[in-house]
Amino acid sequence: MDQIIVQILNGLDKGSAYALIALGLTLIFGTLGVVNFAHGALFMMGAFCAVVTSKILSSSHKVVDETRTDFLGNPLEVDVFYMQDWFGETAGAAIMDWAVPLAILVSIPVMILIGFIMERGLIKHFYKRPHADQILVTFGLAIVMGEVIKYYFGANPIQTPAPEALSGRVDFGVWLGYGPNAIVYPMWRLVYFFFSASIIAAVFAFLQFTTFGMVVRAGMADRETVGLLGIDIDKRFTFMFGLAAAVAGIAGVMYAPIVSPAYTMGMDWLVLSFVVVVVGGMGSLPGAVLAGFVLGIIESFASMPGVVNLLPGINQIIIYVVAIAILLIRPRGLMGRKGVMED
Amino acid sequence: MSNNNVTRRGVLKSGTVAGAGLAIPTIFTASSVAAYTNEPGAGSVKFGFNVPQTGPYAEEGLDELRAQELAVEHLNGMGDGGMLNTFSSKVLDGTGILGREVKYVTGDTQTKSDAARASARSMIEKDGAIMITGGSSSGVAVAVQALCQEAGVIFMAGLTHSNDTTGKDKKANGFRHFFNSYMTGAALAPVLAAQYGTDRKAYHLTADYNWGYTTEEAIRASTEAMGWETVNSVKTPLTQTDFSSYVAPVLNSGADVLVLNHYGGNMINSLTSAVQFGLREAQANGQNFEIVVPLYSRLMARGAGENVKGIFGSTNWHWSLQDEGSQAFVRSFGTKYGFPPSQAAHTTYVQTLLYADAVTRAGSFAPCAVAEALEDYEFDGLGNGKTLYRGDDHQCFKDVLVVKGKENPESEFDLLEVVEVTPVDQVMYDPAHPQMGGAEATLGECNNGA
Amino acid sequence: MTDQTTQTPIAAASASSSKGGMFGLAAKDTTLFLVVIGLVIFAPFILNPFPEGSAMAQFNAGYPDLMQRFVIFGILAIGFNILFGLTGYLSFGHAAFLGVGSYAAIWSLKLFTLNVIPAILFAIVVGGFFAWVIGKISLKRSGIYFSILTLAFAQMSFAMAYSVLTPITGGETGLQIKNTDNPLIGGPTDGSIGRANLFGAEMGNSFELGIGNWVFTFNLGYYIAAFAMIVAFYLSIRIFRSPFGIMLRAVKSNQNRMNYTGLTPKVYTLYAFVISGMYAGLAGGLMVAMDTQVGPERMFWTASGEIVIMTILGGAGTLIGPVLGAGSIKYMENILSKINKDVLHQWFAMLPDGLEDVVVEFAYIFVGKQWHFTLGIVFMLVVIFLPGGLVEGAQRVSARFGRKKKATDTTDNSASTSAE
Amino acid sequence: MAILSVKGVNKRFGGLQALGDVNLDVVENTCHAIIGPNGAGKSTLLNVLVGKLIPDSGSVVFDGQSVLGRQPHEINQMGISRVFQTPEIFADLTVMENMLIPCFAKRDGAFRMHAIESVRHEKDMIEKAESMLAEVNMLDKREMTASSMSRGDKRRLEMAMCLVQEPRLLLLDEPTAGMARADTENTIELLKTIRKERGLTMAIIEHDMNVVFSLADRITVLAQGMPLVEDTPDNIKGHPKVREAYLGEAQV
Repeated sequence: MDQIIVQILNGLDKGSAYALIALGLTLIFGTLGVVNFAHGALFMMGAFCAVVTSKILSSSHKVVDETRTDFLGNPLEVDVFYMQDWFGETAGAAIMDWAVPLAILVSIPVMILIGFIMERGLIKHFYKRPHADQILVTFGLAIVMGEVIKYYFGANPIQTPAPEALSGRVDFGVWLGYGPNAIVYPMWRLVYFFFSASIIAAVFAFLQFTTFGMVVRAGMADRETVGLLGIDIDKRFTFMFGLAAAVAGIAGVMYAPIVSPAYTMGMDWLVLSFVVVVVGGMGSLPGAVLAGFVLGIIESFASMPGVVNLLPGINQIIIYVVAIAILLIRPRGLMGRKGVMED
Repeated sequence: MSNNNVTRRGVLKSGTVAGAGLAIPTIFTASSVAAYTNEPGAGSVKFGFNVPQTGPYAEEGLDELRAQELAVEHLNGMGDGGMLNTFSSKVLDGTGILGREVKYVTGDTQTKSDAARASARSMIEKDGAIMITGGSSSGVAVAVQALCQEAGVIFMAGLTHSNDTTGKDKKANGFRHFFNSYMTGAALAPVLAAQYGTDRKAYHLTADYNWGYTTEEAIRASTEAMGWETVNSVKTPLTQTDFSSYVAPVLNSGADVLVLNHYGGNMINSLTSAVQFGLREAQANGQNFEIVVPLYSRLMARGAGENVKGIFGSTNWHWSLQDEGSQAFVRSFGTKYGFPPSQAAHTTYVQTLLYADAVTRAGSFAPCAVAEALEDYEFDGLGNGKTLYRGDDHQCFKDVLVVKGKENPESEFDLLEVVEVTPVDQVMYDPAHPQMGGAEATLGECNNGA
Repeated sequence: MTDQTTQTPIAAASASSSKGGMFGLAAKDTTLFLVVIGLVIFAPFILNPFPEGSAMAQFNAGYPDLMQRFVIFGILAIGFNILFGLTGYLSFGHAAFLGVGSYAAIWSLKLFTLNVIPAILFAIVVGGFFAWVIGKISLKRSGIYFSILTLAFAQMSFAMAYSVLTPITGGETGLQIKNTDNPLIGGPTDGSIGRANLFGAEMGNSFELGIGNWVFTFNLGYYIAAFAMIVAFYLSIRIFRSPFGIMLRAVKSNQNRMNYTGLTPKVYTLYAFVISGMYAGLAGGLMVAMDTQVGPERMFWTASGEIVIMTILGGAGTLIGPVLGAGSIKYMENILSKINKDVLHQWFAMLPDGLEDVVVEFAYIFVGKQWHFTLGIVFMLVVIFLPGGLVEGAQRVSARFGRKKKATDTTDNSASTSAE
Repeated sequence: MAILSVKGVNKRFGGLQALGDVNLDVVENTCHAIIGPNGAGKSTLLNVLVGKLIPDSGSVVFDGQSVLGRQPHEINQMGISRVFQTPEIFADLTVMENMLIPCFAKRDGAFRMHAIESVRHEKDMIEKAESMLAEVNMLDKREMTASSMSRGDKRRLEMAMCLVQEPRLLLLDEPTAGMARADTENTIELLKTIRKERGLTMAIIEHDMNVVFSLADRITVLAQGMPLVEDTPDNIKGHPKVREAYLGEAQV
């Protein structure tokens, strides 16, 4: 039982990553009618916001230490961090330690800006084009984004740790009446889950309770009608693209300590996020979130040693098996609307 | 196979045909000029450097490429000569190979066997490469090795650690300097037993593909021989990035050691997950919980940062080695590029020199002559101490380094410290060892091609 | 090659039998077909325009491996286009059929005979059967739901082949012919490694023609693959122009009307799916025949995506577009990735030193290890500026240069609408 | 003799009784109109006839065979063609191709693997399509892409596509909806001519009473899913119940 609780936690954790990306994809698809293959790349850009922030915060200058030598036998140049120069040893170290949470503040404007540029510069010309063209152009963009990151940061994953204070573990079992150490869970993963859950809630609240959100929802239901009302829906849609990019970006920042960012991340997430969106049902925001959590939890269960040893390879294919089963039972995924991308 | 892969580019480029006049078509027939595939002309000889330049192993590939370019420089007498000065064989003198200038072409394997073979074929068919070297995964190594066997060129494997490369998939035209899973197991197990005791229960997480299988098999066999017990083993998909659901059950499984048979990105992410779940500080069965990473890559370990501290593993070579050869290599590589070379760089550099040396000793570029010169060849001064290129399976036998993540690194390159140099006798095995495909696996006949 | 249109005018019943056509094709299709045959036969010349040893020789593509890849991926894209271009059903798992075809072919070579003909036939059958099974299930849904179903099946095939099916597929290291293989008919007896052949003639057999500084390679394997592609292309023209082809376009246009016209769109689509699966199987079989090895990454989703992109890049729904798309992607992959700094320095050696370095650094952003970058940019540029793919580009060019000729030609055919 | 006979058909959608005990006989070589206010169940009835909906109870017999449980394409192959309220044509195809598809469907059945034969060699089919096009005055548009035509032309094309199949029963769902006056007149004329020449059986749903009274031989009035009356046009014109139903609608 304790193992099942742990796997549910893992599932919620994975699920919240799936859900956040799927949510952004659905926002873009639902409002703009654009299939965005570059969404995984936006997630990656977010993760690299964390990397960049951490690099900037730990920028340093060299001081030669005559007592030690480097690998070629020359005097060793030791890095001295500006943060520690300016704010003192402890405070400077603390600032560098909190790079990832600070990166959220950086990522929001950066990602919104990237979103705006993408939408105004590229995507808006593709509203009326076939989905296949949208796929090709955004796929090309995803490759370009990945290569730019590779050019500057290399191909290897870059470790971006969570702050010391949040990288401990919580002994969950004690709260639930198990003995100590029965269910130990990393704190950052809990932070990640609650953070994602609040972002999802915030997006829903925003769409539900603001006038802006209402117009956007109306636009998702029927774009032309809203256009006829004389509302400048395009401007709102541009903003929606920025919002979706920001959601993907924040998700990426928070995910960086869990899986070290690498330039291949965008492509790694691309297929999975589309499976989640489609299983949820095209154009349905609650569907995307639900599918994210369902697939996350099922995947976690399928990865349990007992299950894997019983059915070898099940962990490799479980996502696809579930996706196929759901699509065959429910023609439009969990909560899809009729007629959306069915032809 | 009379007229297979007839390619005469080398001849042409050296100018012998160029003067034949524009109007007269020349038709080459099978046995007219060359005795073997891509026989070089008098002026130069071309190597094919086939490494991953895109995809997850791109950094290792690019580091291999740097080392290969360095090797070419040294062979052609530029730079400081690097390991040529420390190599036990002294036939290479910096004037190219057999009086020919060394040139090279590069290609991208993308860490996919199809792309790697396409790239290698283009080097052989279009550029007239006489030898192919490089690569950073066993799947690619096995695929390209088979191609080179077929085409009649020599393949000097790059970073490939699976037993299969010189085990069940060995080929007469293929040679591996890098060590393998079996050697890792044989070298690592005694150190682990000494450090952690013989009463240990291991839990394996294994990447679900050939390299993972052979590594798990080797580690299990060696550790179980030391008295360890294997409580469980779970296969993880190659494409996995978040290992939480694999790592979470480990602590309550009764195990007290976690073995991560993962490489590259898999290793970084599974290790990160394991550390996040507190395995490094945990207690189990009254002992400290331990994590083992059989195959370390320093380049990749950087991505795991602090998490590697104190964790044992093995590596083919490390820049901090103090022998003359290693020092010479680190010096010339570091001077040229500004950072120390990786084990991938080292192995391809050495392979390139070994090939050049074998050609010189054989006095011919013919693959079979080169292969004969390499077989059962003993050498020293290339960074791993006394080394034997065994003729039975074309595998190098040399000391194996057992390393540990350094507790107090002095620089971003200073991540591993060498704990023990396992002597070569301890990692020796019979060519027909069951882990190597048994008696059934043979090298076959060497192929000169055309 | 400007008449790449799916809608050819259908001659009036009273008109005399089609003029000037051969092979049962209309005149325009015959021209196109002959042009393609010519290009394919003379590819060793056309693709090797630069003399050996010259700086530009880097751009030569006339060596066996790449020529084989051109035609094999051409076949794959032609087959995919029959499904996607005509019915509009976007399969995102087509690489699976390529993969199973390849596995089928290599097992035929390993166990049955080293002759490539049975291997290729076996690959077609297995590819088609696999397509039938997956199509039967996936076609229960349409649109993106169909795409995701095919993607899911292909990814499952990849994952299984890579791991649990290792005994059958060789796993990560794939399958090659070994000296221990002992095919039923005619394997080598001397313990050497068997080679794929056509009644004894090996695929690697080539002869080279040197004219001045040029070398042209004529490779048996290439011509076998080229023959297969010509047949495949011919069949695709016939399918495009057949009642069946019209039905497939009707599927794309209006399934509801089809139903109420007494037709079964799903059955037509399934047949198109199986046909394109057989094309993929053929491509897979040929790949193995030319280069006797299979790896599971041939079935990874990126490989499926590549097929989609080839087709769209060239021009979906046009006859020749997919072949052009396949050729350009394979060209970039194999040529651009091999240009390294050393090569760039050779090219720009005539520039003054400082400038040379700057130019080389800049050029290096687009080639070598960065070739993906160029690929991404090309995708974007093509789709932004040439919505109809490369075929539309060709049409625009020929429209600009060939206007005069067109003017005299209009009486012949005013209805040659642009390709879609 | 009734070629189509609907008996006691019921259909509920949740709490809504869409069709309640509908009986209807369409006699061969007549035009039977079904009229009624919005929501009367006309479209539901049509969907039952073509196999898109399956009724909860009752029977629909066409030419001695039950159509219930058959797929739309099977019902079409039995001889029922349908013209839609908004023209359903193959918009991306040329007019000629649009015409050939029903010709092939008629000749080859629901599926035939005729992938190698060239369309150009199907002289019989082309001839048939051409003569039908000539009948609807569209021969000059044979190479036009269907989507580029006017709505009236699309409607005529759809009708031609149905007629070329020589259906034994033609179902028309508001064939003149949204048409200009002149187009409506043309359509009525076209239908009349075809009836005269081919002896076609038709069932028509229509709002435009002008159309109904100029074509129909018998009229069934539906209201709230129930058949109100069935009679000849002359008798329907002054029927109080019909007035009530329509006036009721007008007041809403």
